[in-house]
Amino acid sequence: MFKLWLIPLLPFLGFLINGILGKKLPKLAINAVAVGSVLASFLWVALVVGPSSDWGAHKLQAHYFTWIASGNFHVGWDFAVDKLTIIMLMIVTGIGSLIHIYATGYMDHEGGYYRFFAYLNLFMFFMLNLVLAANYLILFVGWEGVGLCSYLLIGFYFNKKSATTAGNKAFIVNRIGDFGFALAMFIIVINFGTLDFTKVFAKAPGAPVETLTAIALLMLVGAAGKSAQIPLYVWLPDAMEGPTPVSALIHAATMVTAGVYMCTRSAVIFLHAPIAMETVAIIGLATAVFAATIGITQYDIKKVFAYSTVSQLGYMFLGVGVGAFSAGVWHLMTHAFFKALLFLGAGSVIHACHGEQDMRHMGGLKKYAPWTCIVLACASLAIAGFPGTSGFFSKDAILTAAYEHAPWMFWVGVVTAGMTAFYVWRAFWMTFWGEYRGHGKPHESPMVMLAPLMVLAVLSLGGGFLFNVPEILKDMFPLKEEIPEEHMLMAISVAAGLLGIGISWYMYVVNQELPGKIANAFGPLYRLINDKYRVDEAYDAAIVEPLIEGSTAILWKTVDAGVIDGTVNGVGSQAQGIGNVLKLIQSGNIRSYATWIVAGSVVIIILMGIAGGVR
Amino acid sequence: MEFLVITGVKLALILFIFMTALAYLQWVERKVIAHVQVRMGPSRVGPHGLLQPLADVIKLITKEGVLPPHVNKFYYLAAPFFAVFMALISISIIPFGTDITIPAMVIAGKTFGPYKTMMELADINVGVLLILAVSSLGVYGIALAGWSSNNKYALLGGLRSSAQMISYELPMSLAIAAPLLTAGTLSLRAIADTQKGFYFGFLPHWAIFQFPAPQIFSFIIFMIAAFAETNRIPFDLPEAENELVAGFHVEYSSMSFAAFFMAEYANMVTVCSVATILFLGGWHPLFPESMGSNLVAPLLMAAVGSVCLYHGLNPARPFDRITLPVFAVVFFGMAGLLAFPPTVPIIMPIFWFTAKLLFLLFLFVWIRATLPRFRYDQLMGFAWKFLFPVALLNLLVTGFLVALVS
Amino acid sequence: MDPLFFLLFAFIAVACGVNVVLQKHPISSALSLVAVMASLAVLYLLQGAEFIAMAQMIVYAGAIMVLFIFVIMLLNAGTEETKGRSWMALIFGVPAIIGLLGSLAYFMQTGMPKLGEVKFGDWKGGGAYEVGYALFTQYLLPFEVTSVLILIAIVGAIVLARKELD
Amino acid sequence: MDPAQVLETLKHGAVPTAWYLALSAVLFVIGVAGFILRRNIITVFMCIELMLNAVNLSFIAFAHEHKQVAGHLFTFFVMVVAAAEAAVGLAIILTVFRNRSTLNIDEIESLKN
Repeated sequence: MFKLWLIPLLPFLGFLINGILGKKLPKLAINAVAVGSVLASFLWVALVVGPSSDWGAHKLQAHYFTWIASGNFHVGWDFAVDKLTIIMLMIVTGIGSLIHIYATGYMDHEGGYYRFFAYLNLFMFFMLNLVLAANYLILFVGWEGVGLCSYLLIGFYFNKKSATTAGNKAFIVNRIGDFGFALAMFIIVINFGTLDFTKVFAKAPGAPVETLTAIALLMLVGAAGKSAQIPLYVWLPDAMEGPTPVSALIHAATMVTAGVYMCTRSAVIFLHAPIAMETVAIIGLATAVFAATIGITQYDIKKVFAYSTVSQLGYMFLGVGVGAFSAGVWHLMTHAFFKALLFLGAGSVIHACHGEQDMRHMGGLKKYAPWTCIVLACASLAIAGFPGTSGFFSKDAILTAAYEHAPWMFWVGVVTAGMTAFYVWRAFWMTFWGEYRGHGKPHESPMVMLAPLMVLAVLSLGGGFLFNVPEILKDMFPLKEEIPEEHMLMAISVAAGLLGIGISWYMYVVNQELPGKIANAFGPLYRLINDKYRVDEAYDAAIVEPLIEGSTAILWKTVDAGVIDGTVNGVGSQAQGIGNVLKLIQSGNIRSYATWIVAGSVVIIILMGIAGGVR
Repeated sequence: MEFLVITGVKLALILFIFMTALAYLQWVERKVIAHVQVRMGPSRVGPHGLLQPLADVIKLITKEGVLPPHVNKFYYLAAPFFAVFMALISISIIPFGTDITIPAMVIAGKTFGPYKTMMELADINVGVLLILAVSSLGVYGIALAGWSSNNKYALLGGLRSSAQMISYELPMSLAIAAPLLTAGTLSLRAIADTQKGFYFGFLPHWAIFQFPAPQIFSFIIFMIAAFAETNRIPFDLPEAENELVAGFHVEYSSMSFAAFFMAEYANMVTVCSVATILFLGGWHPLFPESMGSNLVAPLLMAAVGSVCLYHGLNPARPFDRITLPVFAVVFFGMAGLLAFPPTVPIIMPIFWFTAKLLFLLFLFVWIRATLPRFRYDQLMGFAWKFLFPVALLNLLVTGFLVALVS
Repeated sequence: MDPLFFLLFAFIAVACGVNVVLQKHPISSALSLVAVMASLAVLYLLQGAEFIAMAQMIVYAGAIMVLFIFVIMLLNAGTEETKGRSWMALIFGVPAIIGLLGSLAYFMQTGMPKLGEVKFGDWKGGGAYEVGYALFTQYLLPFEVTSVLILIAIVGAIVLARKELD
Repeated sequence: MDPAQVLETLKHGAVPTAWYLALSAVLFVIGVAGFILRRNIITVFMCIELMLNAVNLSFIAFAHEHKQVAGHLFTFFVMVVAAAEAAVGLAIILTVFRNRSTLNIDEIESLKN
């Protein structure tokens, strides 16, 4: 056997050791435990599970114990591995290891060092659970677990009010999504009587379309919460309050892609619910455009990348929605490479600028941090879809599929691609070109941080050649036939990307007054976009405020104070009245109590005997 | 019917040998302690005081039994016999050797046998539990004796002993549980049989060496607890003569007094037998037959016989000229019996069992002659704060190792 | 032999049980109770419950009752005072006991379904292996809960019995 | 009845399970009687143990009747609970005796009304 339990257990042991003993351990030991456990589980996946299960030609199932047994309904602690899982495992453990290594350098001077790594390992445990799950409930355990870790890590700097608020926001918004997911599970249980993937997918094609649509839409709500899609995307930009490695690992590479993974995993259900598919595609596309426009106006380097993440996740959903599941997963993978690189590079930049995150106070860093500059250039090329880079392949696959589905989706996607290239390169130019505008003297990051960046840079550039995901997954999701316009479409999207790069170069390197003029020309629109379309404020006014008001007026003042307290007090006084009578029986003499008991049992025996209850 | 007769015969044999052995155990104890203290020990009655036990028994039987006026008569009289009863009961399930077959005999024209029987009264499959149960009942004898004597020293002795025996019962049970994990049975005979064989051809398969979990710590814990259970030095608080005069048996005299001593020695033999079976491989020899383990016994006897013969021929005292050659003849005879091929399979297991038993008994006596007594709070603290956790840990480690290997 | 053994030990059990109630001195009661428990252990053995029989001896006779005797000796409890204050228990209690015994006897006569017979050795499901197996698989949770219960009892007993520190 | 037949039954017969249950009932009632009639708190406590034992006997009898080991396990748990109960109960008795210097159950009745 492949001992699948080993994969999540190793990080969990790391969590236990660091979480319990971490305060007393030296930093070196914490590093060894945290990095070693994740690395070991990566090696186990890469060397043992991955190769020997033949990249999942057969599905490997393992049952560990029955968790819930209630009538006919059984949920086991089951793991399963197929090709999709192997890809996810490789991404999660591989990028996880790199980011852990990076974090040992990045978090070197921070307080709560052991706590950080304990949380990070716990996150790995839950994420691997999510990926390995063989039924929805285990997946849900991982799902909730990563949500918890995300909350803990966003609020890692708990002295900062904004960080704890952002943590709360992420947690609460995710609850809405989880509620949807839980409802989806309930419907599955009611209709199919089980939560096991294999059984559900075997029964799904025969189920009524309405049921499947309901399930798929509710799942989409869950996925939208976790993967930050409209309308539940609001938490992700705020989540950047967490340390940068967290942003890279959880809020770019792994956790936020869980929604995409879940939809891909449930492909059978989605394929039989066309309306839901259409909804997924439209939501994905809308999110992609929407977030890209916000990204253009932001000045905080991490916020730019955060909106970029939302936008790219929209792309993945677009892929899923138009039926190109494997393209979605491919983009998930390449996105994990280059977005992790972007975030880690941003971390390196922030590190270089002594904690400054505003791009207006950076600039000219290519002189001070050449390596960071080179790797970030690689990542920016990849996300812009420069031919030959990893992003080019996956984005192209999605766009081609979108064109087949509906040409207008392709055109919107191309525009978004152009915007993406523009704002990412805008960030690049603002950071590395021109003169240094910040304070202090910037410096290059240590080798322990740069080494993972270089690995990721190689993956970002060559990831498309190295891992051809649709080819790997062709057993699960058949390859699409080539269409005649393919080369033309490719050229168009590459042109859009190059155009975006070119415009940004013109605006932020050649003619630096231009951005300000444009902003002035489109004053109200610019301010609206810069304020992220004021969605947060709208949510506050529409949902949060009424909720607080209503709770105060109805639940607290009326229900709690009036009904519940009244009932409790009334019962109390009534009981006191009855007790005053009954206390006469309580003589304090144990033997008379015993007599009462015996007399009572005689009565019961006689009653049972007469009723024939002795049998 | 045959079963009853065979059991009766075995009962009589075991009782006779055991009672005699108990009497002589006291002689051995006095002699060993004397020699540790560079004294002679009993030497007047019989050669080397060998008839001393007999004289003691006669003295104790013929002495007047004093019945103090203030005692609770029924319990006062019942307690010593209860103690002896409980001490003797567990000897009935202790196997001394392997199965034996009594060849067919013709008596008065009828053919009897052949009979196959075991060298114990009963092989029950919860034998270890019975030993524990009986040893836990042993405390009643002492507690009742202490209480019914209506004497404050006796009462204190009884209280101390009940507390002590309850406390040491725990580490003892835990120490017994550990080898049971490797043996996988509760029958004493089966446990001894799991310890058959040798590692690398010479290291016996005994529980104290056994793979995967050598029970050496269990053995040590068991022996310490056994000292306390039998109220022996260094744990003889209940009868500490300089604190409590004589503890729970201060009011007793003559045969009822002797009964307590008998119970103490019978308990010693029982716990040593249990230790032999659980930890030291029962009747299985120390090294394989191929290396000549069967020759040890006859050679030993022959050597003892030779020494006797030598001293008989060169007597230090005139009486030795007669007695020592007689002993020499007896020993040579035993050597011959032990080397006689048909009897070897029957006698050799008994020899090895007895040898191990005697070694452990010697340990008891040796320690009595060497160590001082514990203070009472030290005694309880030792049981609860040291022995109990260590036994628990030992059990945990053993269980873990066994689970790991299986 | 089975009925013979049953009758013998049932007689001992009942006689000693009556003795528990009748004896004036607590120690006599306690020893009678030990005898009841020992004869019950024999009856358990007759029904093939060898492990429980031994556990009965070790736990009840060897531990619990020793504890009782220990406490009786410690408190030096003498014979009971016969004058009591609660006549209530006597007036209502005796009829209640008779009612209990009578109703039990009556309904066991009339309402009891036909039950089987017990012959020594006809069922061997009560050995240490079977009990242990069931204990550590199906009944693991209750077992663990009782271990916690015992821990609580130990702590409680120590706290209660400790002499006041102030 | 024929004496020979009685002897034969005694030697080779089997015991009806109902006899065990009857014995259990008798012992239980004896325990109840002791509980109600005795005044010494320790004796009362011992009568509780007697009742527990009576119940255990019927557990064992039913285990044999149904050929299931579950009854043995219930007995086992009853023993464990009895051990815990004895430890705490006797500790309570010790405390009561220390404070009130009496073991008479009728004098310990302040917990009333």
